[in-house]
Amino acid sequence: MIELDAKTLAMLEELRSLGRTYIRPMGLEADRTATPPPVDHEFYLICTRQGGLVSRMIGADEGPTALDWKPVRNFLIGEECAYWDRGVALSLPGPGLGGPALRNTGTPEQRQRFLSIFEDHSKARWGAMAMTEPEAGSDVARIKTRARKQGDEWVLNGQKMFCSNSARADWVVVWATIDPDLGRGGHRAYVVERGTPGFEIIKVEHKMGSRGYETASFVLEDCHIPADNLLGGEAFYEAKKGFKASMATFNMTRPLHTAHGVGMGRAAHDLALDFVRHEYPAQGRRRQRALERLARIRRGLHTARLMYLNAVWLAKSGQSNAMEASFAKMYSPPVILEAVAAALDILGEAGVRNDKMLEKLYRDVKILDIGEGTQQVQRHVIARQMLKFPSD
Amino acid sequence: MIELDAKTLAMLEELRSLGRTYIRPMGLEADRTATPPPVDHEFYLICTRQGGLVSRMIGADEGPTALDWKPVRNFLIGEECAYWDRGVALSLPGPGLGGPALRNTGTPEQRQRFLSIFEDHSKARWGAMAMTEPEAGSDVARIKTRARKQGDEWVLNGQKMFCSNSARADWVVVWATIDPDLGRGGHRAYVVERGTPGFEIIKVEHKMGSRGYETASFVLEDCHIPADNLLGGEAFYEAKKGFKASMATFNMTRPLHTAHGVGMGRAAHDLALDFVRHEYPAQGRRRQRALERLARIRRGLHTARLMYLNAVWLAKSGQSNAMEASFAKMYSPPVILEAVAAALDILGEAGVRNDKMLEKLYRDVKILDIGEGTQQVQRHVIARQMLKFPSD
Amino acid sequence: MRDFALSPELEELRAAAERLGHAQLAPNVRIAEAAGVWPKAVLDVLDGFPLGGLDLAESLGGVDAGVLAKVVILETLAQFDPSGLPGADRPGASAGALLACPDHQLAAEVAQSCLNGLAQSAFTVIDPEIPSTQLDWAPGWPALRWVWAMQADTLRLLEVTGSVQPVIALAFQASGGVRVSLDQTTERGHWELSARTALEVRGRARLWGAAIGVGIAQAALQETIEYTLDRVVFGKPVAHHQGNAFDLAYVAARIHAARLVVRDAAASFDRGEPDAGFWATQAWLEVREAAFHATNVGIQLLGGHGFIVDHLAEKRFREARHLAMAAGGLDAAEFDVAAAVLDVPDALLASLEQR
Amino acid sequence: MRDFALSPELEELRAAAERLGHAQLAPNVRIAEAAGVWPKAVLDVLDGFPLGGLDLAESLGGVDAGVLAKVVILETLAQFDPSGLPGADRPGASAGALLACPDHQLAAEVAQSCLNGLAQSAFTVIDPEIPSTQLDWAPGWPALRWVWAMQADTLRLLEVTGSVQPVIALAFQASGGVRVSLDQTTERGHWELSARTALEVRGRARLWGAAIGVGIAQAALQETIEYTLDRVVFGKPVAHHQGNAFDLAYVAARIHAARLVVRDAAASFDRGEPDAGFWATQAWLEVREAAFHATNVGIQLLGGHGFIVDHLAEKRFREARHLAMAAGGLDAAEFDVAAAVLDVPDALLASLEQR
Repeated sequence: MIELDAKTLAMLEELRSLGRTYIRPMGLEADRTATPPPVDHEFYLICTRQGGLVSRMIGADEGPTALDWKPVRNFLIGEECAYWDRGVALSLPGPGLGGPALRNTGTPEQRQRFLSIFEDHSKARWGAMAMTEPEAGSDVARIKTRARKQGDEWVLNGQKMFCSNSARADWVVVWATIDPDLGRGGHRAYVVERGTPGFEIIKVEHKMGSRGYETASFVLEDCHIPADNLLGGEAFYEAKKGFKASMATFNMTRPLHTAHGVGMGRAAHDLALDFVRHEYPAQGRRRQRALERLARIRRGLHTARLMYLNAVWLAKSGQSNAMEASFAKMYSPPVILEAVAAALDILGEAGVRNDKMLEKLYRDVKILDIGEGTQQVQRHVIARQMLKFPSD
Repeated sequence: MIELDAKTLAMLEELRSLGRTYIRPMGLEADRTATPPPVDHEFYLICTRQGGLVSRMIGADEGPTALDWKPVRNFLIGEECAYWDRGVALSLPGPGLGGPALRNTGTPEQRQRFLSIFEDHSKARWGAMAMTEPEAGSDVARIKTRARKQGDEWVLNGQKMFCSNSARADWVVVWATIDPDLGRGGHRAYVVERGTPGFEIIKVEHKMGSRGYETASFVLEDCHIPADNLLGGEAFYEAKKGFKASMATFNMTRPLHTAHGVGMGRAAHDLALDFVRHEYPAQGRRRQRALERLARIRRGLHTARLMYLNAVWLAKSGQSNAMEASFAKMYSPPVILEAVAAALDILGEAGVRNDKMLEKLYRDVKILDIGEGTQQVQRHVIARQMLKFPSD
Repeated sequence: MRDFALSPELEELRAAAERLGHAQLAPNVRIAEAAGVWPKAVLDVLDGFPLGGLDLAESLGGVDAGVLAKVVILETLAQFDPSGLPGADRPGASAGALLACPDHQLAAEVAQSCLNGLAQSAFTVIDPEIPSTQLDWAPGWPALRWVWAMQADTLRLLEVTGSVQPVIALAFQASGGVRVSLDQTTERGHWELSARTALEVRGRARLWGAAIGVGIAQAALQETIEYTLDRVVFGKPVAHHQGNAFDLAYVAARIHAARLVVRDAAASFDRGEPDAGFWATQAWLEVREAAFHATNVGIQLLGGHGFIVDHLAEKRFREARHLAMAAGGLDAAEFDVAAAVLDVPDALLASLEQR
Repeated sequence: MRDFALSPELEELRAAAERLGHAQLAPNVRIAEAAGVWPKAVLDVLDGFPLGGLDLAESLGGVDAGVLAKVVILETLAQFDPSGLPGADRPGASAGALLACPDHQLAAEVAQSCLNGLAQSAFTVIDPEIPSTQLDWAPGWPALRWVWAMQADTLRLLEVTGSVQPVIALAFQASGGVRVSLDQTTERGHWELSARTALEVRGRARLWGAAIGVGIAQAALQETIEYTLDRVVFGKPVAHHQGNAFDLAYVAARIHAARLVVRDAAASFDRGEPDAGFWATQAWLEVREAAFHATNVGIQLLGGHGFIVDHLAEKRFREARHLAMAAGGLDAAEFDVAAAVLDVPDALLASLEQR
C-alpha cells in the first residue's frame, strides 16, 4: 500500500465529493451536448473562490523544482480528477500548460503580469498554450507560424489547432518561428492576449470523446503584440539557454498523462465491478471470467501507477526521468484502453448503451495515446536514447 | 469442409502411416541427440525406392507453372509432413530448394545433369541451395561470395551459412556476385558439386529445435567449377531476364512455409487435446479454459490454412500472389507460436518436460518466423507494394 | 480445392453495391448519422434488391442468393457507411433465427413484415447465468416489432406490444437505436433447437456483424493509407516511417485473413455443412480483433485528427466496438466455440478421421 | 510516497552479485548447461551469503535481509545465467512455504538441510481439478528431499523416500532437473492455511520466478541491442530501422514495468502487507508476458543467429517459457488473482475507502 499524508488524504476526500457532485455530471452533460461546460459554470467559480482549486490541487502553481511531497500529491490528485472526468479536469480554471512555461522562462515582469490575474478569486480565468498546427503535430520542428519584429512590436501570422481552452483563455502562449530555416533554434514563445486584433478563434472541434474541455483552432493574422510579450525576453534566447532545454530537465507532463489514464481506468474498473456486484450471480463461468478480467484490469492500473510514481520519484530525487516518463507514456494508454474494453466485455450487449457511462469512457480514453506525444513519438524518444540513434 | 480428391486422400493416408512409424520418431531421436538422421537411414531409402516419396509428394519435381490439382496437393502434403516432424520433412531426399532453381532457369543440359541423379532409386540423394552469408541474411543484396571467370572456369570465394542439407548434398546451388557494385544485377547462381576442391563444410549448427535436418556452413576457397555450372548459362543473364524475376512470378515457398506452420500447430493441438481427454475431468473451470484455448488454436490454424490455400489458389488462377503470400508468411508464425504456447498452458507444469513432446514443438516452431524471410521482411514487402515505398 | 473466386453474378452485384456506396452513402455519412436514418434514395435501392431477402429462402419471400452473397454485399456497403445497415437490412442478423424457426408460417409473417419495410426484427443472446430483462440496443427503423431471443438453445420470438425507448449508443446512429424492456413484449412462440441448429442461428447472426466489421476495417485501412501517404512528418510521409508502415502491413494482413474466414464460413452455410455455425463464430472472433486493430491504428496514425469528427476514423473505431458486443458479446461466442470444439472435425482431414 | 531507491547495503550486495556474475557465470554459461551444474566457485560464494537464507527469518537460519533483497539478487544473477539458480537457491521458491508452515521445528529442519547444501526443496501447486500424481520438474542438486505441495489452501510437506528420475526439460539444465512420482514420497505433515496465507505462499513462489524472469528479459534486451547495433542491413544497423527500434522500445518499457511491479510486491512482503501474495501473483503475470516479449524479440531480431546455440537468445527464450509454467502455471495464477480481486483494496486509496 502507498502511505499518504493527512493533507493529501483530505484533499482526495474533498475531491471525491466534488467529483461526484460536479465533475462527473459536468462531464456527462458535456458529452451529451458535445459542448464543454460554460465559462460561468458554478463549479468553476467554486474552484476559483476556494483560492483556486486547480492551483491548489492540480499543481499549476508548481515548478518542477519544488520536489517535496507536493508534486507527488499533485499526480494523485490528477489521477482522482480524471477518475471523475478527465475532460472537465482539463477545463478547470488556471493558467494550464501556459503556467509552467511562464514560471520557468517568463521574466519577473511577465510572471507578475500574466499570473497575478489568477489571484483574483471572483472570476474564473484561463491561460493556454498553443504549439500544434495543421501541418505540424508530432513534428513540432515544422511549425510555420511566423513572428517578425516590427519596431516595438512582434507581428504574428499563422494558424494553431488542437489548443485546449484557448477559446476561453485570457492569454495563450503561442509558439512561432522567426525563421523556419533555423529549425528549433528559430522557435520563440509569445504571450498573446485575448482581444488582440488579428487573434481569432475559428473552430471548436467536435470530438469523439473527452468533450469536457474545449479544443480549438485559431488564426493569427497580422497580430501585433508588444515586444514585452516575447516569453523570457530577448536576453533569454540570446543566452541560448533554449526554452525547450529549460523545460525538459524533468518531464512531468508525461507522468501526469499516465496518472490521468490510471484515473480513467479506475473509473471503468469501478463501473464494471458495480455491474458484477449487481447483475452477476454468485457463481458461474461468466462470473469467473469477469473476475479474471477485473484482476487483469487491476494489474494494468497498478503497473501504470507505479510507472508514473517512479517517473515522479526520479525527478524528486534529482535524477533524469526522460526515459521512464516515456516508458509510462508509451506503455499505459494501450493498457488503459484494454482495461476499458475488458470492462465493456463484462457488460456484454449492455455495454453499447450511452447511459452505461462505460461507453463514454471508451470514447474518451483513446486520446491518451495521442496527446502529449503519441506512442510512436515515445518509442522514438526511447529508441533515440537507448539505441544511440543518429540525431534528427 | 475442403473436398479432397481420392488420390490426395490416399497420399495423406499413406503419409500418416509413414509419419507415425518413421517421421515423428526420427524427429524425436534427432532432437534428443541433436543430430539429424544419418544419410543412410532406412526411411530415406524407402522414400527413394518408392520412386521418390519426396519428389512424388512434396512437390520437388513441380514447377510453379503446373497449376492443376497437384500443387494444392503438395501443400496439403507439406502440412501433413510437418505435422509429424517438419525438421525430418525438410531432410527428405531430393533436390530441395535447388530443384525449382534448376527447373526454372537451368539449361536443358543442366537439368539433365543435376536432376537425373534423382531417378536412381537405389540411393538417397540431396540437392541444396545456399544464399545466406554471415553478413547477409535478410539483406541478400549484401552477399559477398565472389565469382570470377578464369578461362573455362569460374572461381568462387566466400562463405555460406544456414544452408539446409548442404553437408549431405550432391550439389549446392550457390549464389555469388560477379561485382558487388552491381547489387542484385551482379548476382549469379552456380551449381557446386560435392568433392569440388575448395568446397568445404566447416560447421553443422547446433540449434534450439528443428534438429531433424542439418543446417550447415561451408566455405569456398578458390573453388574452381566448370563454366557450364553457371545456372542458366551466360545467355540467361545477358538477356537480363533476371533469375529473381523468373522465380518470383508466383510465390510458392511462403505459402508452403505457412502450410508447415499449420501442420506443426495441428500437432500441438492434438497433443493438448489428448491431454484434455485423458487428464482433465469432465467439467470444471480448468476444462472450460482448456476448451476455450483449443478453440482459439483451431481458429488460428483454420485462418492460416485459408491464407496459404488462397495464395496457392491465386497462383493456380494465374493471378499475382506476392502480397497474399507475404500476408500468410507474416501472419501465421506468431499465431502458430501462440497456439503451441496455449497448448503448453493446457499441460501446465507438466509442459516443461521433454518427454511431453510439446516442449520440443515450442523449440521447433520459432524458426517459422525467421526462415524464408522474417516477418520484418514480409512487412517490408507488403508495405512496399501497399504504400508505394520508394524502391530500395 | 476451395474456390476463392466470386461468381460473375455476385461480382456484378458487388460492383453495383460499390457504385451505390460511392454515389449515395459516402457523401452523406455524417448527415445520415445526425438524421438517424440513411438517405431515402439508398433505401429505395436496397429495398428493391431486396437486401434483407438476399439470404432468405424463397419460401420466406427471399431471393435465396446465399449467405456468401449477403456477406459480400454487407462488406461492400459497410466500406462506405455501415451506420444504417442494421436498419436497412431486415431481418438482417435474425435471418438465421427465421430460417431455423420450426413454425414456418410465423417465420414467413415476420419475414414479410420486414421485407415490406413495415417492421424491424432484432436478435439477441441472453446468457442463462445473467438473464437480462431487456434488449439493450436494436435498430429503431422501421418500428421494432420482432425480437428473437436465444437463451441457451431455446429460441423465443417476442412481439413488441408496449413501448420502446430511443437510446444513444456507441455507434450505428443512422439506424436510430432503441431499447426495449422484455416486459413490453408478448411471446409468440418458443422452440427448443438442437445444439447444432442453435449454434447455426447464433453463428449466422455473428457472421452478419463480422461481414460489416470487415468492411469497416477495410475502409479504415484505406483512409489511413491515404492520409499517411499525404501527410509529411520528419521529412517523409507518415506511412513511409517504417514503424508505421509495419503497423499498416500487419493491419492489412489481418483484414485479409478476416475476409477469408468470413467468406469461408458463409460458403459453409451455403453448402449446408454441419459446422457452419462454429466457423461463423470463429470468423466473428477473428473479425473482432482485426477490426479493432484496423480502426485503432486508424485513429493512432491520424493523431489528433483521428479523434475529431472531420474524419471517419473515430466513427469506425466506435462501430467496430459496437459490433464486438453484439449477439451476447465475447463470452457467448467463446463459450460457443469451446462447447463445440471437441465435436467439430478438422475442415481438411475430416474424411480421413472418419475412417 | 513509495521509495524506489535501494538501500546502500542492498546496492552493495547487488554490485557484488554483478561482479560474480560477470567473472564466473557469464563465461561458463554453456559449460554449466552441459555439466548440469553451476561452477563450484560460484556455489561457494552463494552458499556463503547464503543466497538461500537471504529472505529467510533468522529463526530458520536465514539472514532475514528481506524479499526485496532476494528479488534484486535473483534478477542480477539471472542476467548472467539463471540456469543454475533453482539448484543454488535453496529453499528458493519454497521459502514462503517454510515461513508459513505452522510446524516451526519441521520448517527449521528443512531450512537447515537446504542451507547446509545437503538437500533440495521444491514447491508445486496441484490443481484440485487435475490432481497430478507427480512433480514434473525440480532442481536435481543437491538431492531433492523436500516437496512442498499446495492443493487449494492445504500445504503438504512430502519427503522423498523413494527414487527420482532425471528429466530433460525446456530449460534450467544447469540445475540438473529431476521428476518424482508422489508415491515415492512420505508425507511429513499437512496444514490447512488461511486463504490469505496460502496466497502468500504461492505468490512468493511466483515472485521468485518473476525476479529471475526480469533478469532474463533484461539480458535478452541487452544482447539484442548490442547485436542489432553491430549488424548492418540495408545500409544501417538493424536497430536503427524504425520498425525494429520501435519493438525494442516496447520491450524496454515492458521490462521496466515488470521490474517495478516485482520490486513493489517484494517490498509489500517486507512491510507485512496483507495483499502481498495477490500483488506478487500479479507481478508474475506481468513478468510472464514481458519476458516472453523480450526473449521472442531477442530471437527475432537476431534472425537465424537467434536460433542457434552460438548465442544465448535461444536459451533465454526457453527459460522464460519454463518459468511461465511454474507454480501451477497460468491458470493457477489467474484463478488466484480472480478469487482475491474483490477483497483487495486499491493500493493507493485503501485508507479512503475504509472510512
